[in-house]
Amino acid sequence: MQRGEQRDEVEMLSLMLLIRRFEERASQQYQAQKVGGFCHLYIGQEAVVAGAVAAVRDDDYVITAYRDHAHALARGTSANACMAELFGKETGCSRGLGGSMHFFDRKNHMYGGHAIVAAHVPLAVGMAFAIKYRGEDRVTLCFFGDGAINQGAFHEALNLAALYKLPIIFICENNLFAMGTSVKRSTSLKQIVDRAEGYDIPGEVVDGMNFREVREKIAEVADSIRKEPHPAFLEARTYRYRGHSMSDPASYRTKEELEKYRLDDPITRLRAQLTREEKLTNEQFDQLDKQAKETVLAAVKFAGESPQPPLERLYDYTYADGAKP
Amino acid sequence: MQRGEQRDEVEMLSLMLLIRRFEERASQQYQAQKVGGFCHLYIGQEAVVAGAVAAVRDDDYVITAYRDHAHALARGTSANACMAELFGKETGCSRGLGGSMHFFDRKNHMYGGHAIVAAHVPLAVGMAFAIKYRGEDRVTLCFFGDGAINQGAFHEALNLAALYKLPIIFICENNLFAMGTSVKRSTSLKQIVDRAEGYDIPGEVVDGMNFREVREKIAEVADSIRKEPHPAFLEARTYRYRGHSMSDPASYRTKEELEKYRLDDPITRLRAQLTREEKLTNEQFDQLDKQAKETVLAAVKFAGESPQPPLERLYDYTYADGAKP
Amino acid sequence: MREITYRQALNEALAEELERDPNVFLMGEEVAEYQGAYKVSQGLLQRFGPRRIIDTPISENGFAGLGVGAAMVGLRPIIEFMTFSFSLVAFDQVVNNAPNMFTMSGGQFNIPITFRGPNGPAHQLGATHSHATENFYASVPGLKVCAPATPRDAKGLLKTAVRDNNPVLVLEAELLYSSKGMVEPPDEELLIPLGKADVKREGSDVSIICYAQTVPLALKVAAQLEEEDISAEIVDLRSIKPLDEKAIFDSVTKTHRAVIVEQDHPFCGVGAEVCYRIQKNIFDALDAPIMRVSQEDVPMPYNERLEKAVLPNPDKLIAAVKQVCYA
Amino acid sequence: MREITYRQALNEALAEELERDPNVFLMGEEVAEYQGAYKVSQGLLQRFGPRRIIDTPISENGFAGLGVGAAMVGLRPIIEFMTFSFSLVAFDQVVNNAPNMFTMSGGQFNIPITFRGPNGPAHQLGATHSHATENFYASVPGLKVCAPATPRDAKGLLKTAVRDNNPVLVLEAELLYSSKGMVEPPDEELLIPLGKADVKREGSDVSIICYAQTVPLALKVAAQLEEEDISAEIVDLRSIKPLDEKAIFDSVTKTHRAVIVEQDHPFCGVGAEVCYRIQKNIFDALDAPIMRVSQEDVPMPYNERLEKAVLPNPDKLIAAVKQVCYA
Ligand SMILES: Cc1ncc(C[n+]2csc(CCOP(=O)(O)OP(=O)(O)O)c2C)c(N)n1
Ligand SMILES: Cc1ncc(C[n+]2csc(CCOP(=O)(O)OP(=O)(O)O)c2C)c(N)n1
Ligand SMILES: [Mg+2]
Ligand SMILES: [Mg+2]
Repeated sequence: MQRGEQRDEVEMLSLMLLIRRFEERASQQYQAQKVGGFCHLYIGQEAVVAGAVAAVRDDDYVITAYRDHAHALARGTSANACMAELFGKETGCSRGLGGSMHFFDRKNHMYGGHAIVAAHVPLAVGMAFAIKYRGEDRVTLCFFGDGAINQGAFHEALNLAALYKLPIIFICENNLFAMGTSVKRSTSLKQIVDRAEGYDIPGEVVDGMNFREVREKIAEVADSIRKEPHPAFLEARTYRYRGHSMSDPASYRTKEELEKYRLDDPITRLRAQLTREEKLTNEQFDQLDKQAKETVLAAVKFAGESPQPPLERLYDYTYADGAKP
Repeated sequence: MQRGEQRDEVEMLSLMLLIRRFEERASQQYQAQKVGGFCHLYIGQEAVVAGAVAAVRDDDYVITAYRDHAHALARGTSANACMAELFGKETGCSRGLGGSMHFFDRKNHMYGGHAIVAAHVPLAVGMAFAIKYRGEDRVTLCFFGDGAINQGAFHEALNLAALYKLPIIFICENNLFAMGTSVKRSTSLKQIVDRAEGYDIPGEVVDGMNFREVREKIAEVADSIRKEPHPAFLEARTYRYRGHSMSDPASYRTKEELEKYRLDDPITRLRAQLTREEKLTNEQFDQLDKQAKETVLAAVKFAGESPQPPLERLYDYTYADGAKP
Repeated sequence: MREITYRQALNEALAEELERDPNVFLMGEEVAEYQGAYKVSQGLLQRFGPRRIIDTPISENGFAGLGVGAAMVGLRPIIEFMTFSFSLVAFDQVVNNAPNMFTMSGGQFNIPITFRGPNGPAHQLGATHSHATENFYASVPGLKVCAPATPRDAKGLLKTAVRDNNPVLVLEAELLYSSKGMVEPPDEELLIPLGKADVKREGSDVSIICYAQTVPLALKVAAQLEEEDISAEIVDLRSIKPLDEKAIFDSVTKTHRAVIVEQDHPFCGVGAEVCYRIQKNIFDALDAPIMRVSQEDVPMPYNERLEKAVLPNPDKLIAAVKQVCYA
Repeated sequence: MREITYRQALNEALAEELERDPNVFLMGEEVAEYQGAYKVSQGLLQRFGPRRIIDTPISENGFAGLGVGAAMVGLRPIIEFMTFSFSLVAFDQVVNNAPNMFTMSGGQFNIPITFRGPNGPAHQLGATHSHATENFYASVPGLKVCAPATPRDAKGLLKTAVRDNNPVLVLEAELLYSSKGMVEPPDEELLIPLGKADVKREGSDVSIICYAQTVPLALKVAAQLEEEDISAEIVDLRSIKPLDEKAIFDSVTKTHRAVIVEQDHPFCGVGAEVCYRIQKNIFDALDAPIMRVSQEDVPMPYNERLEKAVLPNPDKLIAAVKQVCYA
């Protein structure tokens, strides 16, 4: 993939399609009990991560919470490695040891996949610290949910980032719910972005259903950060179409609310923009979608056929030096 | 003591004198090794706690951090019980089991004395929760330092208080330093009170060297809270004349800075106000001071002569039901 | 007696204690409107209202501390951790404020709080979500810790915990929520004392000491061992702290052999403490070294086969039993 | 060799590792401008500058996590907890992120981080400030834990910890900061491997197993016992995890008797684990039950006399030794 803002929008549309189709298959494979543990789908939120990675360099740092399949795919982790991870296979992006909530891909600068709410936010600040320590011009993108902003770890991390002026963009994917808790019931703030004021961090709201808006905003902020390191906060307003995890029927919200957001679908929207601008025909779109579906189907096959991590290596991933406890 | 705003200012001046003289003696007794552990003096900050308790009822809840001698004295814990606690004696306000950092006095609604920075802030919110749960019109006063605002516990507690609309006043005693760390080096906020915005909690700054200003502001806020429960945040700007604890030479600040604040001394200031208004003569003041000194000297004697907590009771304070581990 | 699930038993315990004492309230993530992440609090919001069944933001340290503060002024909070893996972000409140307050205040403030929620590895949740926290918490002076294995024990211990005047942790067995067992009818008060183990099966050749998720495992193994003429006595600790030394010593004095099977990590695990106490107090009764079966000492892998290899299982337990029986 | 203090030894270790590797940095509360709350980092800010010696706000969970994140991208952080009592607010980062990352990422991200600071009861600091955290942390898979007792061990272990590619906790003995001991000259590289115990005194009648603050105590007691014709061997664990089983077994196989004296809480303490391993592996070598001397199982009182009663002391240790020696 190309770098920065030049990234081809059609390419990014296919990424969003890949994410969507991947998630649909993941859901199906979960139901078929090929996938274990918890599994959180990103469907509906694709424009956030696609817009963000489209705006930054491949060597910038990306880290997120447990709703992480999309972030790995967006960074370039193959659908094969992602699906194999869900299947717990040795060929998975975390060798089958991490599972859905713990996708890692060092090569592609994807730093996880973290399942304790907000516990990765300090890690992100540490990565940004390292950037500044080394005098690099990278940026750290730290994604988290609306539920994460009430954790102590979030707070301490934001204060540290502001104090040390670290190159990091905090991206709150506000999908209105933390499990069954509407954001209105988790904080009395009128908008999440206002919390950034309490740290003297500049904050903005973006429409998380709009790929272009996300990309432009992140590009602008990243640019400013590269010139002079500082933290920034973005509240991306978005929506998840599915339940919190596979076991959640999402009965805490109305069908109407869901339908309202579906009408604003990020894929449909980018597609319409590109079609309007004559950069994409219907046939081309169908072709992209077909490709995405095929890639994902192939991934399911790959995952199914891949070997399990060997039992003999059970003790090999506890200490980096192979020390035995 | 009387209630609320009617509290006699001369009486409050003697309280401030008592605190000052108590701390001076505590320091001396610490040097004489009658007092063990850590010992944090409040000298310079007297107007904050005096102003606060003068503005509220005796049955309101008070809780603070480890710099807590003054808060106990202000609530009505006797100098005897306070000094005996420092001496680790059975007659101490925590039976000699708590020490300087853990003064408790249930009868006088003093809920500690807590030594893990900010860990008492959630407790305070729980006390405020109980007030609302029972439909009472009490208020919780939660004191903490400028260093506490960067802890996760502080953050979670403030968000909960705002969300549940609890009757609590968060009083940040901003004495400019957390140990050797100037507040400028612990947060990039221009003023601490701005942090309250991130929770949608109304915040104000008061001159913590001015008894009357503190009292008026707290009275006003407490009044509003009693009518309709809600949290409020006050940043009281103050200064500690001594080092962080007995072992700190405080070489991180200049003599000039200290002298500047000494000129603004809260006791001198209230005395001057009262003298100007002809409510206090020099003789009366000297008499009050003499009384304070005598009270404290008597407390030293009392503490010295008091018995130690009995060895046989070592296991009696682990479980309330006397269960043995 | 009637058959109900472990989940239902906990639900009844909560409802009964909420009914009995207006100072009792339940607070935690998704306990109210969502009816509990694991549905343990199903129906309680409807019955007791939002004043007493309270949803929280994701702020474990904050609301654990809120509970301790509320307890200082006389309420009796029940704090649910969605799982005890998430209690680790609230560790300071649970280990510093709750159990130390009574001592530090010279006996003025006892903390009648119950912390509860699922504990121990469930199924393929990975390293951060599979914590068995019992040895952490049991190590802390001033806390009481129980870990029921059956619906009856779950109900009786939870009710006792709520009435206890100290901080008590009720570590529920996530994998047993849907398991069934016989429990007294709802109109019969069921209280099971803390600190009392329960011999779930009598035997004469070896004592298998277990709790929570390892109890069904031990019972299953005992049946298998029976076929090989090894008679295993199953001692369910139920309470980790206080520990029922007498029940343990009685059993081991009879069988002369002990295996501890536990769901936590091996290093400084509950079994280590049990072993220390046995050998210290009834050394001469032992005919063989005490063995433990616990987790392997590695972070929990997601892969199902590896996860199984990390956890205690029948084969490991049988091997340990045979080793102590020199069979 | 020259005589320096434990504090100075740690200071040298830090300076040498900062000098050696530009990826090493030191972060914590008051480590820079204040020169360390306990002066362990004295002079380092002046020598290495504010880029590498970094003061933090009071945000243990935040900066512990910052360290883990920095380690993910190749730095080698040394994180100072002002005391390990304050690490409890950072518990989640230390037990979930640092040790699980290597497993969860399928071996992609090891975390070369050192957490260090004073640990264990000091003097009259009360219940919240007197934590001995070694059993908590040693229980967690993926962490390494050491607890040096002498200046030489402190220097050598801390340097090794910084070079280790895993998260290592160096639990310093607060009460020993000013104690002195012989250490190699600064131009001689001193590395002491993790996982190796050290026999601090040879003996034949009983093995006293100890670490950190209990080592001087044990040595003192050994001298006293000598007068009563009991020859005690003093095994200083130095590392809690990995545990040097061989050194322990060798000693106990020789003496046939063991007492563990530890500074932590008794329930699931380090001594429980050591005891389990001994009786499991060399049961027949034991002529008496293993005894432990640890803290009493109560929150630490402030009062000096009561505090002394809670802590291990010579009388308790002598009594335990005599009991295992049937003397
Ligand atoms: C500390 C902690 N508490 C609770 C949980 C359980 N939990 C997992 S996800 C979640 C909701 C998070 O919501 P949000 O941050 O909005 O992210 P989203 O799921 O919407 O992407 C909760 C409560 C957890 N993983 N960690
Ligand atoms: C969690 C935690 N970290 C560190 C400490 C050590 N410590 C005690 S007081 C203090 C400074 C607190 O400063 P501030 O909040 O401004 O209160 P002040 O001492 O000025 O009254 C520190 C770092 C502690 N007690 N708890
Ligand atoms: Mg959300
Ligand atoms: Mg301060």
